[in-house]
Amino acid sequence: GGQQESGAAADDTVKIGVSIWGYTDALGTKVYNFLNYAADALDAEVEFVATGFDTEQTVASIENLVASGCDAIIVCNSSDGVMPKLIKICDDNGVYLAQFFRKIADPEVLKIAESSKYYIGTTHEDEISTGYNLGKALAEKGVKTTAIISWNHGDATAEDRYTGYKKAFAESGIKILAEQWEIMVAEESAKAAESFMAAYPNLESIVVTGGSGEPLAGAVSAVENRGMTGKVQIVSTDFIPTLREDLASGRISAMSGGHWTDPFFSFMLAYNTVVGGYDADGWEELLMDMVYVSSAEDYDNYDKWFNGDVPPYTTEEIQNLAYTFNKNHTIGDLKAAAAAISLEDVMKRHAGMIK
Amino acid sequence: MGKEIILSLKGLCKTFGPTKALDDVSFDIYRGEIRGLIGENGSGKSTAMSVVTGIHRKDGGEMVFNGEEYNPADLLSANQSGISIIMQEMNTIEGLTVSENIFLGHEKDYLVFGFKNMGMMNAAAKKLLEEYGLDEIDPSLDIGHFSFEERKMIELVKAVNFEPQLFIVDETTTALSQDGREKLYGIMKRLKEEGRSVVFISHDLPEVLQWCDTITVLRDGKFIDTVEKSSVDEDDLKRLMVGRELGEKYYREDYEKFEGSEKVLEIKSITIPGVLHDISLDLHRGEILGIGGLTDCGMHELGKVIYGAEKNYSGKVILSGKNVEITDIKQAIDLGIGYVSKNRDQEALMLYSSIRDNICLVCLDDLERGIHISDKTEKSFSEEFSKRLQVKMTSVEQFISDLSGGNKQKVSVAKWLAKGSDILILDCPTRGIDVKVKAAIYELMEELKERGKSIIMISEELLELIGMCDRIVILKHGAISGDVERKKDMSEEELIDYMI
Amino acid sequence: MKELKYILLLICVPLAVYIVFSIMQPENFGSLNSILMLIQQCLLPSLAAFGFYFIITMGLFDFSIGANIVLSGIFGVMLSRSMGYAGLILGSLVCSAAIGFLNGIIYTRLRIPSIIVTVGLLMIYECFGKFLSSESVLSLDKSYRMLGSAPQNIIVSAAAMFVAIFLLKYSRIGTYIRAIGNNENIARNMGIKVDRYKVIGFLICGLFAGITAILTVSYSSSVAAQLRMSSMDRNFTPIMGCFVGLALKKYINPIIAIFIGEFTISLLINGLMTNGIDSTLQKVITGSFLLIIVSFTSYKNKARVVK
Amino acid sequence: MKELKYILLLICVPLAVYIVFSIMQPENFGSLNSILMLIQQCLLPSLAAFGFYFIITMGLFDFSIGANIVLSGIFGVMLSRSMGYAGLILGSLVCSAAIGFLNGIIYTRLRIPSIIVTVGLLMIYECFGKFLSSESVLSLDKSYRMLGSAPQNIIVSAAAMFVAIFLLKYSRIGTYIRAIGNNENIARNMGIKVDRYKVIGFLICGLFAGITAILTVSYSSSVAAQLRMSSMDRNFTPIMGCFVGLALKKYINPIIAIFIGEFTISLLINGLMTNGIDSTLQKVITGSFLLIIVSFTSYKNKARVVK
Ligand SMILES: Nc1ncnc2c1ncn2[C@@H]1O[C@H](COP(=O)(O)OP(=O)(O)OP(=O)(O)O)[C@@H](O)[C@H]1O
Ligand SMILES: Nc1ncnc2c1ncn2[C@@H]1O[C@H](COP(=O)(O)OP(=O)(O)OP(=O)(O)O)[C@@H](O)[C@H]1O
Ligand SMILES: [Mg+2]
Ligand SMILES: [Mg+2]
Repeated sequence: GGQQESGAAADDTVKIGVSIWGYTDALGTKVYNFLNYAADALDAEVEFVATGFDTEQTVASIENLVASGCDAIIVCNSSDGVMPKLIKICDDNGVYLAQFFRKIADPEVLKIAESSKYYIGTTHEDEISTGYNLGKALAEKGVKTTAIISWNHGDATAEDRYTGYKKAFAESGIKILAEQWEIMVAEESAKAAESFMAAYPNLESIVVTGGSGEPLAGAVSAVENRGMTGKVQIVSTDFIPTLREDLASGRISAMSGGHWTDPFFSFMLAYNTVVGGYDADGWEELLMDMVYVSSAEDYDNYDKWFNGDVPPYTTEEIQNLAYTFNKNHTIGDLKAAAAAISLEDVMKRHAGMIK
Repeated sequence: MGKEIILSLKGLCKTFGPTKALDDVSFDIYRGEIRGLIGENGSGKSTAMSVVTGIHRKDGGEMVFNGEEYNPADLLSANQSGISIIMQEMNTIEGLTVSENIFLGHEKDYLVFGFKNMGMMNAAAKKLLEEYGLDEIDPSLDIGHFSFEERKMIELVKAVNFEPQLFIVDETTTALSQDGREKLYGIMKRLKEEGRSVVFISHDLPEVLQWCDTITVLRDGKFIDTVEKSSVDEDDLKRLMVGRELGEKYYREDYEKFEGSEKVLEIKSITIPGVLHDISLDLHRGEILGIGGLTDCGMHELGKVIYGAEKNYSGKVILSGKNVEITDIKQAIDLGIGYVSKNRDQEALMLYSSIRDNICLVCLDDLERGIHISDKTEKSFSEEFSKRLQVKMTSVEQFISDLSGGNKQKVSVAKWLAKGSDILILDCPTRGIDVKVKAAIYELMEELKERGKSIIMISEELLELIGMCDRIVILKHGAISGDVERKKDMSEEELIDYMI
Repeated sequence: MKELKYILLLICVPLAVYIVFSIMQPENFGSLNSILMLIQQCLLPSLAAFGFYFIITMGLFDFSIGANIVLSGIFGVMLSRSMGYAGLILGSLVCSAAIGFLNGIIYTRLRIPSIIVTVGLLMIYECFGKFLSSESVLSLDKSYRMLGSAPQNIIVSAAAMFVAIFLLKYSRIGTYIRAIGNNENIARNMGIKVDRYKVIGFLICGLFAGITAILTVSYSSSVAAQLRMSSMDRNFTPIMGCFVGLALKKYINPIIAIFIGEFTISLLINGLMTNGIDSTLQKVITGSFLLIIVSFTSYKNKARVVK
Repeated sequence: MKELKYILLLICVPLAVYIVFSIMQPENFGSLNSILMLIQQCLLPSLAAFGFYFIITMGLFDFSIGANIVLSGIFGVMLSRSMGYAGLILGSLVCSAAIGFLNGIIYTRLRIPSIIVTVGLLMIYECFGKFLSSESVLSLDKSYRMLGSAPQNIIVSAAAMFVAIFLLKYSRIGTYIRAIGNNENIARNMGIKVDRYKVIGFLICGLFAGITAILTVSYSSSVAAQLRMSSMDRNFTPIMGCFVGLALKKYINPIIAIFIGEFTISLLINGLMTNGIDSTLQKVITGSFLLIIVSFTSYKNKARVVK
């Protein structure tokens, strides 16, 4: 690739643009802080632009980041369909582009991405495995029936998790009694859960596939209001503030989440490509798994090792993943690091650093 | 006159819900005549003519125009058949230019490759307007720039422009100044001379007698008679309209000089730049004060100032007893001032609301118990007052929109009776109202006077001012030009001198 | 008897919906228990609709109800943390009243169509909610959720319904608001301070949204900020209910009509859900169903307040 | 000269916005290049606004424009796969015209307020889009994206603008639509087929949404179904532009005013973005800015078509 003339040489600081839905919400803030921490560690610059997941805004954000002199951009794109446009802008301007929290599902779009010189890859979670693991967790608790509350049909993440759950349920002989999609807010979810319980007295569990915590809270509340806590078990994804208490009291049985380090790996991918550490011609898919918790103790550990004063990757560890500091570093190392990240991984690496 | 029939109505019927607006109406109109069409309010005149012009569809009967069965789908097709109308209400559209209004529905004459050629249209409109002496109207301007009267004249030009065989004028003259009326009469005369026909609807019987050749009378949706002008006088017409002898009494019959009792209202140096100039007047207890003049002399605005509905004026309106200045409507109402607007439908009555709601709206203070307003009280309260004014209605729950003009007017007045206002401002209280309702309103005014209420009567009709008022003030160009006391032998001429 | 016809309609439509689904799903639909549940579920949109009715009667619109519910809910939950029930209730009500008042003031001052004002402001309210709730989901402490379940929620709603009926029919405010809806100019000529009563209308609308917010957060025990106009979605069911009320106002008390309308919607959605109908399709069916009902009952004349 | 004042306003406000941001961000804002980009960005909402203006002039509302853009876009992209440009263009236009027509027919038949009809129908259109595009995102083949970039997009938009001006001012349709907007009853009395012209208005509105759809999918090279009223978000900028047009219609051609209004909005958003303002806040600022502009220019009289 032509990384040398694309800006890194012009002035010595590498500048990475981040096109994100927003960076004032809980998840966005974590990403914002951690990427700034990483940029400090590497003496790089980082610029955020919020898009609100709006397609036209996403396009505009890339145009703007390019204009403000970024060497590479990482984007949480609103949809697959916008990618060809983003790739074109980046190709035209010689700026690298990586995704985070996303993968390209559409085969046509994928073809375009593959043929682009400046598209360098993505980091995303294995969502099928998320659903599958949580489904299995339910089976382990002896559940025989379930109902599913989910958000949009057609949303790749929701569909993948759904697929994973179905696979686990099929293997374990769990019967899906009902499902309701397009639930985004708490009281809609509470209504659905209530209706499920009213219609199916033999309901033993409810799956909330996701949706940033609100649907989960509604379902938990409905189950609690009916005095069914523990009798109707709940599993879901995306950690919520009250998770510890919910796990302790049995309102929630198992949960996956804590994957906010995802953009960090895309950031490193972009950084290393800009500084010439990786071969820019191809593209890379970095897979990472979520953190699973099914007890208050699990959650305490997560809180301690991920959210404490020491971030999941320290300055030295970050520098060790950067070609500028470690000429032996390869893309294989980064991929391994992404795949490895988990509660156990952090506990091992940081043993002794945290009381 | 060769009596060739141009339009023949046979057994025409039309009902609006429970109202039989037209009940088996049959009469003929002849070529080359001016036909008067009279009748009480709600007798079906407008309805008959709107059926003829396609605005409403008839329920039964038939029409023959120029010897052929005639059944217009809408106004446009009536125009095309050769019938045009100036309607009672305003019928020009703001937001369109004068020329767009004039040629509305007839654009195809001005389309060039699908483009509306505005230049051509404006020129044609200009020419037309000049023909009728309306040189000062620029046809490319939005019609909203022009006054009610100018807009009526534009409508007139538009209606005559189709070279109609039959031209209908529905109660337009009350909206026009003397000058405008003369133009209208001129046009009617010209059309007649060209062998066309005119239907002229008016409540002003002398006017009807002066201009019409024959006169058709409707009553309660039924055809009563068609008479030759030469064979009747005003009283005959009244009798035909009402269906019985009218009592002798019409206007007040007392002519004693009004003894200045206590002052109730002082109007001090009211000025609205360009409209009113330094008007000062006093109103006394039990007095009927008349204010007259030409339509645009400022008298209507003066009424609004007194009622607190006008904001941009200098000077003061002071309620003498309490010595407070009136500055807004709510305060005026609370202090016992009532106002019957000249524009009933636009300013006084909620059309799509019941009689009860309309009457009770201003009287909530009296109906409220704590913060509660009971249904029953409202109902009996509104019934009491609508019955006192003999409103013709099915119940107080009937919507105002279903009442005829005269009955609407009664509700408009009943409201203030119910409120118990001490001072009533009546702006053209008998506008477009038939003789019977007129008499009732005059009677009510007298009764109120006797009970010590004070009335400011604003009117364009000099005869009723002379007939009813203790004192008449004439405005001219916004200033007081005449001030006369009640006397027996006052003549219209005397007042007209002050007006112009 | 026209009245009778419409009253029958209001009874028969929900009954028909009930019977159809009961036949289709005799086991899982329509137990007494679940009817009770449905009644509780339809309280929330009904309450919002009661308030909205005061606005729509004047021919105005308020699209910020959803955002009001969210923001007031967030405010209430946050205050409940320090002040318990008082914080929850007062917090929500004060916030919702403030929003209603602001809507009214800005509408009457700027003289821009109410649709535009409230859509503009709803974005601001949504953002405000976001700023307030830095955490993604705020949950209401367990000890303050009493109002979310029967019979408390039913009692609160019944009281609110009573207040709405009283205000609308038997108070000066209601009379004036109806007069303004009929003809603003005439109302003004009759000495009604039109702008003041418009503000009052918005205030009432806001307060009912506040009550809705309290019950909503108590019911679902949590609330989260919504952005990019997604709070609009919450307006739809209340608006639909209002149109049922408007359509029938000549024949029966609109507040009661609204409640029955909302109940029918809940019944329908629940039935569709129990029958495993896709949620997208559910919305389509509900939407069409309501359009049809409203158009049947709609009283077709010039008196319509909304074009 | 009132005209002059308003024309000056229309020139000065964008200029002021430009100058302010140029001073704040001399390096990243306002190059000739980026102005050109902005002009292109504001074409999309302008086109939608042109069509919407025909509706709002009659005092009606169409909230389904966003859903129309999405559905027509989906339709066009799908047809482009078999029929190339012809499929894209005809597919979008036919679909959008059908939607406009349906809106109009249902509105005039059912006699329910247009807001409700279009909100109800937009849900159906959204769902329909979802059914059509079983894949989550449809992307437009690279070889059919010509209309998305300059100068083609500018040419198409200029042509559409010309058509809008012509229809509104120099055609019978425009005259009748304006007449209906000013006084429906008189227009009816004058023999104008009011319902027919309302349908035509909706049809025109739909067609402009179709043109917007073509340019939108060509610009962003893809389209995805939107659900739960999220397509409403797309209505906001066009509606705002329309209000600028309405506010100024007495003084300058409303279509031109709309375009300048939309350009100013784009300028503002871009400036805010360059200054690192959060996108939510961007909307708030833009919204407030427009409310203020509209309220300043709003011509305060009874002739307002929308309450
Ligand atoms: N559109 C309508 N809907 C319902 N009732 C109507 C309508 N138009 C007229 N009416 C009723 O039909 C009757 C006849 O009305 P019409 O307008 O023909 O009377 P008119 O003779 O013109 O009276 P006026 O002298 O007051 O103008 C009245 O009772 C009136 O209330
Ligand atoms: N239900 C109704 N719907 C529409 N218009 C109606 C209705 N009822 C009455 N009208 C209108 O009122 C008129 C009938 O009343 P009428 O002719 O008595 O009016 P009016 O006000 O007395 O006229 P004027 O006072 O100018 O002589 C009709 O011409 C019609 O336009
Ligand atoms: Mg008449
Ligand atoms: Mg009349």
